[in-house]
Amino acid sequence: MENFLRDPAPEEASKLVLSAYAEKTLCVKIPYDPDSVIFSALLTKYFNGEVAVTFSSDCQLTLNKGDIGNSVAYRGVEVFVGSSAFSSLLPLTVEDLVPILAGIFSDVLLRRRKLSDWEQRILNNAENLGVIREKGLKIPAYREVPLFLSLFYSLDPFVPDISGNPVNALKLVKELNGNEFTKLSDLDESKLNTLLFRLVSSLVKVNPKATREDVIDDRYFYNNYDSLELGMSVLYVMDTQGSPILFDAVMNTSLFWTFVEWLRGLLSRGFNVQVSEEGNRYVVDSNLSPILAYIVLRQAGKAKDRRPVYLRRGEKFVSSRFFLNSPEEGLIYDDKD
Amino acid sequence: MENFLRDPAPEEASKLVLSAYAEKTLCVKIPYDPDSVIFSALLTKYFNGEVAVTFSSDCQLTLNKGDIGNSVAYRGVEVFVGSSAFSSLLPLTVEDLVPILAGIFSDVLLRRRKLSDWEQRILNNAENLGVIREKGLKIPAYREVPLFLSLFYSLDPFVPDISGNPVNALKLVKELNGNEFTKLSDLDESKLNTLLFRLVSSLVKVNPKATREDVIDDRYFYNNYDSLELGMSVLYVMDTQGSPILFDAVMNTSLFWTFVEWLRGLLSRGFNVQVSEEGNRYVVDSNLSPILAYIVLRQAGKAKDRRPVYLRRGEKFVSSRFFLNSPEEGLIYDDKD
Amino acid sequence: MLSKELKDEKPERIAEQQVEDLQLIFKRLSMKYSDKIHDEELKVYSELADSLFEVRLAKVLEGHSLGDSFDSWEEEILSKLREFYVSFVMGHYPVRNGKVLCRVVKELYFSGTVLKPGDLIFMEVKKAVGLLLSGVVEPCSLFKKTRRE
Amino acid sequence: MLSKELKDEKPERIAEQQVEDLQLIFKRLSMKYSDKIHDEELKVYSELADSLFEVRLAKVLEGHSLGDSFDSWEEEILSKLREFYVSFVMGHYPVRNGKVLCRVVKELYFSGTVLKPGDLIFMEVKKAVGLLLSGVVEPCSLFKKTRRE
Amino acid sequence: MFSIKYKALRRLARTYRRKVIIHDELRSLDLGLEEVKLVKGNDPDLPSWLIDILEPEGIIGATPITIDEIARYLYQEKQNSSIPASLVQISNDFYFRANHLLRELSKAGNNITQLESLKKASQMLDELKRTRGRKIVQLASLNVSDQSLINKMTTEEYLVYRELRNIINTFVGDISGNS
Amino acid sequence: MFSIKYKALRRLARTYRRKVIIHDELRSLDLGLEEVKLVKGNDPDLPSWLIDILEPEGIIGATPITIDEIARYLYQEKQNSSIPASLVQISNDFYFRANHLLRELSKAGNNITQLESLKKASQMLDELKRTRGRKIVQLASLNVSDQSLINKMTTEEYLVYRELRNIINTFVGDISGNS
Repeated sequence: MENFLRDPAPEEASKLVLSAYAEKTLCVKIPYDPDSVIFSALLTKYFNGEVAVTFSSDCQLTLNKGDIGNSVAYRGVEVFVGSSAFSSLLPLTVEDLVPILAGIFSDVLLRRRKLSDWEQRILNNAENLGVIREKGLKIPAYREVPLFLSLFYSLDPFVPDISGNPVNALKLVKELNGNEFTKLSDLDESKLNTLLFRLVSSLVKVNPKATREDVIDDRYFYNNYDSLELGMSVLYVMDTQGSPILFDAVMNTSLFWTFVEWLRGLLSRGFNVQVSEEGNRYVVDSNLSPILAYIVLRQAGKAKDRRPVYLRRGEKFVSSRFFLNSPEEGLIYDDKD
Repeated sequence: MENFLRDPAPEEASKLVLSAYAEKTLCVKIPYDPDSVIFSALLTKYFNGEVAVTFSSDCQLTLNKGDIGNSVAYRGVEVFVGSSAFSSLLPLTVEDLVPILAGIFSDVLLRRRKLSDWEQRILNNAENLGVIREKGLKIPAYREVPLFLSLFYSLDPFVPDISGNPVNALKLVKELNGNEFTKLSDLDESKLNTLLFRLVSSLVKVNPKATREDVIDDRYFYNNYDSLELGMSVLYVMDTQGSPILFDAVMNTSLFWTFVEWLRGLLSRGFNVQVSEEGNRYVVDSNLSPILAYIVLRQAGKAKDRRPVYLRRGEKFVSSRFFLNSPEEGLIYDDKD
Repeated sequence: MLSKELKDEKPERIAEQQVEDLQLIFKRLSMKYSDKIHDEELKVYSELADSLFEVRLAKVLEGHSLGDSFDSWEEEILSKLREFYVSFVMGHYPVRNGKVLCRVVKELYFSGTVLKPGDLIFMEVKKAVGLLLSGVVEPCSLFKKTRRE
Repeated sequence: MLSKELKDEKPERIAEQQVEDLQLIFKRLSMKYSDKIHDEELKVYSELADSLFEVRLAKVLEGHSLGDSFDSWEEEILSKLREFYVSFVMGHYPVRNGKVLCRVVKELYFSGTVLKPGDLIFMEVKKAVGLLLSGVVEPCSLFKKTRRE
Repeated sequence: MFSIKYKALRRLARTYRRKVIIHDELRSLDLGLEEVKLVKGNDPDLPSWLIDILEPEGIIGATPITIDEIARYLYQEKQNSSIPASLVQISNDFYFRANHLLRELSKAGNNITQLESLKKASQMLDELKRTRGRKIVQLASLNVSDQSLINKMTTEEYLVYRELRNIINTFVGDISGNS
Repeated sequence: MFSIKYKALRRLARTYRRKVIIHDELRSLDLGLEEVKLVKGNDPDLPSWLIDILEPEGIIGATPITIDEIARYLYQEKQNSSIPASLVQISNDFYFRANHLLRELSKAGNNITQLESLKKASQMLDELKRTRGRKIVQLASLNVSDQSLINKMTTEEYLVYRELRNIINTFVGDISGNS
């Protein structure tokens, strides 16, 4: 199978994937990330026979994620899909909308990328199913929770002194004449501009190139879900609990809401992220999970290589399968320490 | 692994095999014949862990039987053993004497060969364990059963008109002034010579080169067992019942006597062997088993290639795993007919 | 569910959907709460599930059928176990020291190799039973075919 | 043997050797004879073996131990079945339509590939139970670790 | 099989519902299978296991059985102790609640009066069970299957009755079976 | 559990041994577990299943139970039908042999006399079982464990007795158990 640079053909890839339904049993080789797990769980959900998901062995159906983009290979035919998440290749239905959003947006966050043209198209279709799109602030769940909580919960962008710090977040809202209950939609044009200015000036401290573009984007909502928060929550859950629970959520989609609640539960206790040491790994002082810490590091231009991210837990160090080649899932303690 | 023509080194092979006992689990690849099955069952009998016996997949320990001789390969080291049966490579004890004799003599019969030097040495040692050697007629169990039955039961040499025909066999004994109860040992020198002459003249009908050498040989006995009859019986049993029962007999050696009884049960009903047709297979009209028919064919210089031997059973044709590459064991009916 | 189960000598039919609904309820509780009351609730229902297992398995052992209930696989497992046990005691299998000779029925990974149908494997009874139940091997029966030609 | 088994509420200890001796006797009879009397004898003892299975399994189900008897593997099988059943009903596993998600524990051949530990496989409950009993896979438990950091 | 069923029944008893009085105004509880609202004045049926948690915390008050109640039933039952059909109707969770009473009394520690009460209650309960047990054995042995009598049994007693009948009928009915 | 054990017991009964008379001089039989020599005059104990095969062929003669024997036991048992301790000793394979008699009688076809006998024997056996059954229920319910009484029971009856006691004791003894 060659792997030349060429035009992405997600539509063709989508058809290729669907042709795998003709198999009696199916084996899928995937990289270890939420998008790929959600893809294979969706495939499994509607497949009659047994399905194996492997992270190492060669298989009939193979998903690749590489530096030049992603590809799908099935029985000798390989199709390049560009940067599009694998979850976006599967049929969009009301039943599977939440998992597909979770797959796409977790990948967007994890790879620090824009939506691909194909994904834009899929999301346009999703609007017919009830998805709401609006230009908005890149802070989580602002339609649902008070502004100070959205700011407090924000990991991407990670706003120094405000993310993870409820006191400072509330202070900022009060400076805009708001209070604990003020929602983003309560701000008028000028206050919104002030807020934007404050956020960008904070971001510049860690990333000198930060602009308004880093805090404003097309934002997608569906029922209670904010796609940004949804993507973040599946990154967190897979990082700490492993892939089976994500697999199960695809089967019973109401579980995704639990994931969002878990993430809020974690974030609401406040958090910090400090890189304290580097070597053959990144060691971070943080009460987040390894992937969430990684996402914050990446914003500061760090952790661009594939050195594993470890969190310091008292005397010990902990990472997860995304960074390590291990059959274990969830948080993995480094026994060597 | 090279496979040059070289001197057999059975002693070295024996050591190589014993070194496999250090493994935690063992996989042995063998050809499908009684000697190899007995070898692997003996290995299993004293091995602590699990043992797999495969007829097709590559393994730690591999037994090869080829035109130039046999070899044993273990973890990249291959040792040539010449024509010696694999069973002769394992430690000789009273407990395992019968299976080892069965392994050696079934192979001698199946390959139509002489005992190798190594096997001769093993059998010399066996005399210390109670094995009796004597120059004698190559007819089965003559120390135990009346002469006419031995003649009647004889498959190698297959004596036309006498093998399988109790009336003619008894007639021959009566010509020597014997009766139903006369044993070979009751014959005096001159009668023995007459008998030899009669047998050789019969043999010449199918094999013009037949001599006294074809009816006289070193003969080995142990308790009730005649090694010739023992070898024939395991060929018959594996041919019709498959390898597991042979495997079990190695674990509980008293079962070998049952095999001898089964063979006698078969032969005592009289038998015939007539090649009626050839093509991409040998078709034989016989009430024996495919391997027993094959042994008779080989004496007439037929079936030298590896075309399968089929027996005609009414409208159908039956062969066995020795001739066919099939996962089934025991008699295998040809479905195409 | 268990209450109905106790009233009758025969097992009730419990549909798959019924159990999947319950599973989802318990799953949600386990994920959402972690307090004294919910821990106790889950313990009470775990014990009921345990008794449901005992009562229904006992009924199967007594010869009743579970029909098309969610746990009907127990019936097949039990009947395979029974057949194995009887054949084992009656000497139908090649055995020695707690190990039994099995024939490979479906490809099986073993010690670096993939064994093929028709290959043999000599292993612990316990493991053999597991692979027998999953349809990967079957014990070699000595008396399947007519014994003598 | 069965007669002793019936006299006591607890299972008797039946040594491996005792059973291997019996196996050899029955094996010899089965191979040697094929007549009305021996067929009947083997049938009578097969039925006794069947009852031995039932009585002992029922005792295990009631919580008794088989100690180091030849069939002590039944105990482990039953306790694994029980654990699976309870966890299954309580929603601890990812399930759908009678299939359950399992984690590969030992290399497993699947559809042309050898799966490695840590891989996942979604399969029929019945087959999963067999592979679970043989130690090749285990169902993915959703609640093994502390639920929240 | 009996021991398995009996254990199951005892476990099942923890889900039996009883009326309680709400002392403390509390929240509503999401039990998954149902939503329980604990509001003063609105005295709900709660499952026993929940009562066992909430009662010691003073949140609710259960209505336990009293020693007098046991004494009354024992007296009624004893009046015709040799007539099986005289079985007195008792509530289905009677034994469960009686055991609860015994547990409460046994928590008293060294309080002499309470220890006396415990001893007395325990003896009466034991005798009540034996008396009813004998009647049930008689009913089973005479193969009586009068529905009105069966309705007077608790679930535990009905299980005992059914198992006994089962055994006796298997034994006697064997006559026509194939040996 | 009872039904499983009872089935086991009935199967086990086929290995019970009885004395027989050899009619026909025969060979010796290799049964694996033993070697049986069938020689005239030497009347051996044989397992029941073997008797069932050899008897119809006229090779041996078994000593079946007679109707009179059943009648005698029934009479003895009835004399004190309401006193549990009056249980009469019967041989361990009594029911097994009695069933054998019934089977023999039922083979008779349309012979009126034999049909009469069958009916009579069947009724008597039924009543004997019921009478003994009632006594055994009483013994179990009174928790009697007198060894001399137990010795008077057949294996089947002892199993019934043990299971009944078990159930009753589980029910009554529950008083001290945890709910």
